[in-house]
Amino acid sequence: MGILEVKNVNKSFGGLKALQNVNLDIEEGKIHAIIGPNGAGKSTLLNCFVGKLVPDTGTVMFDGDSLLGIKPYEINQMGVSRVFQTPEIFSELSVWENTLIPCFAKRDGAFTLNALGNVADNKDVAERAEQMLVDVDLIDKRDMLASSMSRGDKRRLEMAMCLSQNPKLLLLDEPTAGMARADTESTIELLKTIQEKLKITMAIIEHDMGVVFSLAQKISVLAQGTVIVEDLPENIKGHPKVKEAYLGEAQV
Amino acid sequence: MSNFTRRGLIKSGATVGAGLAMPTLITSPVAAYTNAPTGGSVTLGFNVPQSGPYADEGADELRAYKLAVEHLNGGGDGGMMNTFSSKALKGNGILGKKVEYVTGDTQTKSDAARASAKSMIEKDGAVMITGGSSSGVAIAVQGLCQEAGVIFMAGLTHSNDTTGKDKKANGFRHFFNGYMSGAALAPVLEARYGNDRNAYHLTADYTWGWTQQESIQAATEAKGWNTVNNVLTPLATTDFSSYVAPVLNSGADVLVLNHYGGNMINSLTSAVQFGLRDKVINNKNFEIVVPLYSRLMARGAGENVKGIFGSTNWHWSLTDEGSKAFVKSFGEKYGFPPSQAAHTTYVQTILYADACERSGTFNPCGVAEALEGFKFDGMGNGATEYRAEDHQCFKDVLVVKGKENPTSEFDVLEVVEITPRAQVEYAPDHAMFAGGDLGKCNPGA
Amino acid sequence: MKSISNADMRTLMFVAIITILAPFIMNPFPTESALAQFNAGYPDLMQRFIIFGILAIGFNILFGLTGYLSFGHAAFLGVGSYAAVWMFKLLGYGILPGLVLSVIVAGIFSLLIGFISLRRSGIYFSILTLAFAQMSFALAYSVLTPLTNGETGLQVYADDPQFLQSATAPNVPHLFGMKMNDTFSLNMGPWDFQFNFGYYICAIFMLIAFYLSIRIFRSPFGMMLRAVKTNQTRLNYTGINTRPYTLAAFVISGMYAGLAGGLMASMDPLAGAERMQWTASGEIVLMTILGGTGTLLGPVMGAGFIKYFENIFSKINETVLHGWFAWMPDGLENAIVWVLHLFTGKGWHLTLGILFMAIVIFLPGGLMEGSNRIANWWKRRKGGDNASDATATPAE
Amino acid sequence: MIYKGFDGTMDAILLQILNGLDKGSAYALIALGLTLIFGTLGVVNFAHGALFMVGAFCAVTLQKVLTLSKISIDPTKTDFLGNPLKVKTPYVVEWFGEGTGNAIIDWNVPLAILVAIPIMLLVGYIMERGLIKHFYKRPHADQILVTFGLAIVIQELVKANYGANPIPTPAPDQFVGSYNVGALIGLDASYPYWRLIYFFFSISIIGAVFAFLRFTTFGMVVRAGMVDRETVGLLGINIDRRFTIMFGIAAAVAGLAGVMYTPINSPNYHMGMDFLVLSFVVVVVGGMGSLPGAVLAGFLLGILESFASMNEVKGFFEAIYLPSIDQIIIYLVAIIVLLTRPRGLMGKAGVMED
Repeated sequence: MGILEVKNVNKSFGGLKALQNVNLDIEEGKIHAIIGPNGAGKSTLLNCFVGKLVPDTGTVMFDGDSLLGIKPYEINQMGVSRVFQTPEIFSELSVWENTLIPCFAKRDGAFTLNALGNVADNKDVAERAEQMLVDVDLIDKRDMLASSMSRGDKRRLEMAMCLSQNPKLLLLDEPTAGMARADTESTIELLKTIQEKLKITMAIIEHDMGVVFSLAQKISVLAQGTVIVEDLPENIKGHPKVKEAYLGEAQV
Repeated sequence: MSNFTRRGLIKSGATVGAGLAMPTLITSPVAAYTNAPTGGSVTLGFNVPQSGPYADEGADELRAYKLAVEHLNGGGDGGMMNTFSSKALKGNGILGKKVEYVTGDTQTKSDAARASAKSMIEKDGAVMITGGSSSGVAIAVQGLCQEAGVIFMAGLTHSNDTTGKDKKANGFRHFFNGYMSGAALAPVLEARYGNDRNAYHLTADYTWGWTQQESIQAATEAKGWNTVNNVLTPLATTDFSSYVAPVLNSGADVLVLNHYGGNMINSLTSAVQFGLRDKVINNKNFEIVVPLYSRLMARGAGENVKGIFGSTNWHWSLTDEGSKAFVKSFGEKYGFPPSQAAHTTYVQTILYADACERSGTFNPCGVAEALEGFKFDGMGNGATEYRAEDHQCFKDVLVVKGKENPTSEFDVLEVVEITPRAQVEYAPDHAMFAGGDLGKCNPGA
Repeated sequence: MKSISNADMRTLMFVAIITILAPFIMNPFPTESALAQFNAGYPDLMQRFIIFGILAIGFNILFGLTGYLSFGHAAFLGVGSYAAVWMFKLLGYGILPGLVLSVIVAGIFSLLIGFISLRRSGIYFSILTLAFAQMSFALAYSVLTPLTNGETGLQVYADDPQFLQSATAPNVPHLFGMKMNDTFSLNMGPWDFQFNFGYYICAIFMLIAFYLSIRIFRSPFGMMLRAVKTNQTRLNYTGINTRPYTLAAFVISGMYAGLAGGLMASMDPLAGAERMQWTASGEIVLMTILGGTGTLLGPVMGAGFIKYFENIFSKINETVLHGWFAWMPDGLENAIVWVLHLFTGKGWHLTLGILFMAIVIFLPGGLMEGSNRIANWWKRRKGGDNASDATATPAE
Repeated sequence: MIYKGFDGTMDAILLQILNGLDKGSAYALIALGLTLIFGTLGVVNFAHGALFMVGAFCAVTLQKVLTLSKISIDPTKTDFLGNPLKVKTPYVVEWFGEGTGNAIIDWNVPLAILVAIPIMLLVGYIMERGLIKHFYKRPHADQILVTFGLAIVIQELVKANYGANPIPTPAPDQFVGSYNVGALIGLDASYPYWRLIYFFFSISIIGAVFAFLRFTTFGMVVRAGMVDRETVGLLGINIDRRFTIMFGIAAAVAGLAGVMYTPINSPNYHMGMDFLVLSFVVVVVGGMGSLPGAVLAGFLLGILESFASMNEVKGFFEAIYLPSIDQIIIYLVAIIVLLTRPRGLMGKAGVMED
């Protein structure tokens, strides 16, 4: 029994069937990759996990609770964090404030009218945030404006923001998309370290097979809206169905 | 007022807080009333719309004020001071003090008007405020002057309320009002259009519009007219077509436009465009009536005003000596004839100055006493009386109509009838004016 | 534990000192001098500076922090004024019940409007607030006249009940018997300084409001609001429900506006409907942008700037101009007066328009940026060698 | 009250539809220009109302120019001060004779269209190059402030020159009066000629703008630029230049709407401000960035506004405790539309939502 269970999920937009009978089981403590060619429905599926989309039929259970019809912020409060394809950070705020916000969200919940307290007085939150910045090696940049950082740094910041909440499940949407080789490598290292140190369950949507095979402990292949194979990485390589799905895409 | 030494300043600076607790002990104890003039001059506050839709009327009022100040200080040809029945003014200012003035912009908003009037009172030491081009503003400023203890001489304000339920002891109105418009117009309308008429009212949806409509309806119904409908139009309306269109099929044969300014121009234009004036309904020619005319504004309606009846406080084509003298000195100074707004503001300034002279003081209570019940002549409206009970001037009212063959751009209206004062007079406790309380004059300070 | 930082304390002290000394600062020119025209140190205008300052501070909590541009904030000002005047009518001229009610009523009103309008963002939100405010204005001006006294404005009449008005209490708005319009004049040689009780009451409220706004800016709540402005998506995926945050900001700023409205009515017990018109809302927006959006002091400066022009420049008429330039040869005098009179008196709007453009073109951060630049320039001039330090943090 | 039965009601409804289309024409034209500027340049133009007003004052100015007069003294008549009357004869009448001269003056408004097009294009060009250009990358708040400042300046300059009162600018005599539109479908509903012309004029302008965007290369590039400015720029197309022209066209559309509006309501210096807020409501109800949306919303709000002013409708709403529905109809509709359709009638996601 996994931490995230997806059963018979269907989703269509107008006449287009984006997801058909998707079943997925993400085990606790593992890195689970979801791959598939363009238009296979990966992002749609991910959006069903975070509350951005609601499946037409089927169930999505997280840690025993249904996620259907639950709003993104509630899902996050349940322990699901998300890293976006393009880093979503508070670009007009400093790196420090960027890190503080998720810590406050974790401590104070979805809404607290703490209008008269001083941010600086919240020592526990500050400690947590500082630790996270040290962990992702951004502590020197804490007073920088987030928008002025490199893309790799933004990704690390976003990761730190997600991790600071100590999520039960971390969703990563193509975390290395558009990155230079060096940045990709360091991101992979970072993710590995996190997994080893914190044992956080991760679901990764990824295009780059190099990344997938160096990280994933389990892989689901999505094609035309359905999961065609779900197996260990070594079995995915050379799997005929996968080859068929990726025909023309030479990475496999 | 005491002068402080530098040492004293520091001390008093420190005691500001204490001073506030007992202000009456320290505030200028010498003066018996607000802004008592101390030097050789006296300051009047001219508070007129200089921006917004009535800016041109405000500008004309301002011209008249300047002219009045010039005359009071002995400049120019003296204008109506020569024809004025009271001869107290000598052309040496007021009570020997040179008249100075400050101006401000009401923006035709009560807030801005009060701010402007307050600055005149608090900063410039104005002892009298005058002006305004709408009733809302006039009533708001009148209330302020009552509180502050200065005299308010209303400019162009036509609502019954100004000297009705919102009347104030420190406020005076020379201009006529909605009731008078109705009383003056109704007989003329009856004579021209008969007493079997169905009237359709379009009324600006705010206090002035309502009181005006009420007055006209009452006056015309007394002559046998029937009121088919009264439709309220939002103030912000610019295109009245959708209000005018239903008139055609309503069975009405007269349209009464209880609008002023831009509203009046636009509603009249729409009505004419829809061909209302060419219609024959119930075997009668369809007619349009604009109860309150402003020549300045009527120009904006162009050809459309021709032949349309309305009322006005004064018109430059009057031939009495006062009017002639005023038109002459205004026209020679500015190159065109004055508007009714200019006339009423000029008269108000002269009347105020005269009241000060006669009472020998600028004290609002003295001035008010001199104005109350004051009877005068030679100011363009014939024999006139400032009624003591409500501070409203009672005088003849002009019924005018849009001129068919104007000879110049100023020649928009022609006087049809001068309705005598007796016909437009009403009891101070008339239902349309009831509910107010003049209160006591407030000298302030 | 300190509630606010040293820098913020300095800003607050600075504002407090300026406010207390305003009667001196605003009247720099001797009363009889030609330049006295530029004096702004009379009670009404000083009260207005303060009251619109409160309004702008409150608006900035919404717009400056969350980026939600409300185009209907004047409605709360108007509602606050009406509430206060009704209290004067029903209970009496003591200002406290009026102020309390104005804040409460504005709070409830903004809760209703905010609850609906905040379902949308960006310009859709702006137009929703505009629509509500315009509806309020239209109705207050006409149909609701029994409640608002329409065109004339709501005021106290002699026959109003005033249940709590004792026989000895003053017949104008007062606080424990001290009248709002009491003014103490200090004559110092050619100068005349006016200390008005109402002004100082407003000033106290403004300082409290300003202090609270500093606290809000520095609080976790304030940080969340700034996060709303920069990235709502991330905030949602960080477990924050943004709606109650924006709604709280909306209501707080609505309550500020209500307080401003209540004070306005306390200083001058008449509430006109025009206060709620879109132009009035637009003015608040302009004040905030002009002063510097999102800064603490900027909106107050913007408010002062606009009110100064409205009240001072509109009064400079041709006679005043002729008075100034009387020493010149006639031809030149007339030429200069002719040019200047386009910009003053009835032309004051023109000057305002030009200044709007000039400020936004040359000082993208508003007046705050201007004053920071001056401060930096001054610092550089004073300490030439440590010029690199001159990029001081803005005194927000 | 005289009740005219079912026919009367139908007549009234027809009239109000016409009124609505007519009001809607003005809204639609202004909103169209606003959307063009917003869609192409991403600029919130608070000076758009002022452009409408400038257009109207093109007609006023032309009228002043045409009536420039030679002044001769007529000693037989006197003016209001008793001096000999100065008689003004327009030069146009002097040159072309009584008949032609007066006809030219009479046809001032249609002639003004010809004058207004180049003037408005130029005004738009100068505005874009001189001011707006520098604000593409600035926040919307700054754009609002600067264009609002510009609107005030333009307005005050017009006021300084022409005064604050409305200036009558009538339509040619041939178009005075009304035409029984209702007769075409067996009803009785006369509608003023000029208002009918205004409606058809607007329709053709709107049609022309759409055709221009749809069928010319220029238009296609601009439409592409509206969708994705950077990509089109990368293709080596000078999109900025085209956007400048687009701004000129938007100004011209607003200006023509203004010219043609003058006979309906005498123009004054703040007529632009009167329309500004309404046209923003129209644009937003239509959906930011959608041209068809702007036009649709313009006509829709125009018609609803007209119907709301009918006595029967007002009476109905009064009966359900919503008095003065005509005061608030536009705003009420805006609220309802925006709450049911998040991005207005035809708006695109992500446009001006933050």
